[in-house]
Amino acid sequence: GHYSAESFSEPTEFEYLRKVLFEYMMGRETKTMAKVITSMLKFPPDQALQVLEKEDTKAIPWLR
Amino acid sequence: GHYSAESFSEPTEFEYLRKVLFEYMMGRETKTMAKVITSMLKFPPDQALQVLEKEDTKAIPWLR
Amino acid sequence: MGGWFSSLFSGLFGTREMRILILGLDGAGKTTILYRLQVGEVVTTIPTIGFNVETVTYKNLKFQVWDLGGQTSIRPYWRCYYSNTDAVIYVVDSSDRDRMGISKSELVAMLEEEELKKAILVVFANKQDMEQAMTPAEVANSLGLPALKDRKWQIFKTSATKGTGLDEAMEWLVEALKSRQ
Amino acid sequence: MGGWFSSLFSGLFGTREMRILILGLDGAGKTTILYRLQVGEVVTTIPTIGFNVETVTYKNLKFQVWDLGGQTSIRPYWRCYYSNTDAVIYVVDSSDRDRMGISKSELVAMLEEEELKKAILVVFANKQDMEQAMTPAEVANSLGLPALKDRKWQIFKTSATKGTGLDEAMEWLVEALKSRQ
Ligand SMILES: Nc1nc2c(ncn2[C@@H]2O[C@H](COP(=O)(O)OP(=O)(O)OP(=O)(O)O)[C@@H](O)[C@H]2O)c(=O)[nH]1
Ligand SMILES: Nc1nc2c(ncn2[C@@H]2O[C@H](COP(=O)(O)OP(=O)(O)OP(=O)(O)O)[C@@H](O)[C@H]2O)c(=O)[nH]1
Ligand SMILES: [Mg+2]
Ligand SMILES: [Mg+2]
Repeated sequence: GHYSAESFSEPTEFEYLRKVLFEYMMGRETKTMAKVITSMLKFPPDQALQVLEKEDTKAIPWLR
Repeated sequence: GHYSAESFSEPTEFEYLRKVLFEYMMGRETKTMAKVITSMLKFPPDQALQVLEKEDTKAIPWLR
Repeated sequence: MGGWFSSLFSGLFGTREMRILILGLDGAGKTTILYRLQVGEVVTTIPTIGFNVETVTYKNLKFQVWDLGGQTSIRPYWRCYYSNTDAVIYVVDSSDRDRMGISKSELVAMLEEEELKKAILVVFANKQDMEQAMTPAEVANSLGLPALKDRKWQIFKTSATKGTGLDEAMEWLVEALKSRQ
Repeated sequence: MGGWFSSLFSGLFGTREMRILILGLDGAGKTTILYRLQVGEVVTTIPTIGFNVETVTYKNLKFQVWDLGGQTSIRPYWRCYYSNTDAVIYVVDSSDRDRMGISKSELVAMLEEEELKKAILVVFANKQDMEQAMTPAEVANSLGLPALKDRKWQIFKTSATKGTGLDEAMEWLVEALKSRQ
């Protein structure tokens, strides 16, 4: 697989991820948070794209 | 801080988290995924509770 | 909700899909079983890091079947999936004598969870095609099944790759789920 | 959208909040500056692992100000926040001569990003109260500011703890943002 765990040997990154995830899950500035999450966790490009496109549809509630 | 990064020295957990996050972000069975995410990342209990309560309100769109 | 309103509700929206979890140690055969049940074929599997979830229709009943990865490091997260579960299919590699004790501990821990209190338990003593396989009775004893209290359970001998025993087990499960309602 | 429709839109919904990022190496004074701007006081800070975001009102303009943690391992994620940014406040610890080169590289990388092409840049040569502080001109040269092309920028000497220089800098920024529209 194309995972990479090295980054998370660093407590700072772990805490940062948690902070960003919390904001995402509480629905705050989710597009930005989604960018951070997908890059920190090294989502494969197609999955990152899917997630960000999903965010764009969320941003316009009347199109949901 | 009460972070714990040890768990992520394991590639399996890293990949698992990514999978679960992807499903969460795509809006699939988000309550269950939220439980996994908050436990993997060891959210403090109050934050985990906030996130899960938020999920409950999401589940009932007409109350949003 | 109960009575006429409940009937109306299920009449309008169809009966609720049953939620089934397939649990067991890594390599027990969970994913092989899921796709045997769903498409009737043996698929090539890789260790499940995450889960597979599929809708399986059996005797006109619809099941949402979750197959969770069983590796040691991700087993602690099984519990996140327990809510609203109607039945657990617990899969054991009957030839893996060394890890029967670990399999038992995981099963015991699972059954202690409040959210699974009403869940039906079906144990698949899998890989019966292998020479060194323990018999279903031996597996049942190793897992401590006879001592279970307040639990509807049954064990079946299966071979997911040969496709034997699965029908019998599912038939029992369907009846158990129906009679429970 | 432009013309009458745009006016109608901003008339109905109020003017869009400006989005400002405060960036710079760890310990430069970003969080101290954010709260100086917002509440006019020096707050006790801890290293920011994540971000702080506050609404700051200045001269009737509303800003959404993001203060991002500057530690090495989380700096790569600054770029996730660039979209729709109107201005960047880049904070430098003027007494940290050793890391002026790193600060420059981060600045250069940031300014290369497409999403920040139209963003206004204000550099805060911070910690001017310290004896060994470099002058604003020295800081500007170390960061390579004079060589910048196609960028509206300015540098100010500040001391976030003493509260000096911030007003002047913000005033310039407000004017720059207004004249840009
Ligand atoms: N001989 C034999 N092999 C089986 C049987 N069932 C599954 N296997 C094989 O056992 C291996 C593991 O099967 P999986 O279905 O991937 O196991 P799993 O329980 O999903 O494992 P994890 O995803 O790691 O939790 C595969 O090579 C299967 O072909 C069986 O009944 N007999
Ligand atoms: N002497 C002096 N100290 C300052 C000044 N501005 C900030 N500090 C101090 O510098 C230290 C770091 O300030 P912060 O605002 O936390 O730095 P930061 O840029 O937010 O750092 P990170 O969050 O790690 O990116 C604190 O002890 C501040 O009090 C200043 O102008 N002069
Ligand atoms: Mg599997
Ligand atoms: Mg800070």
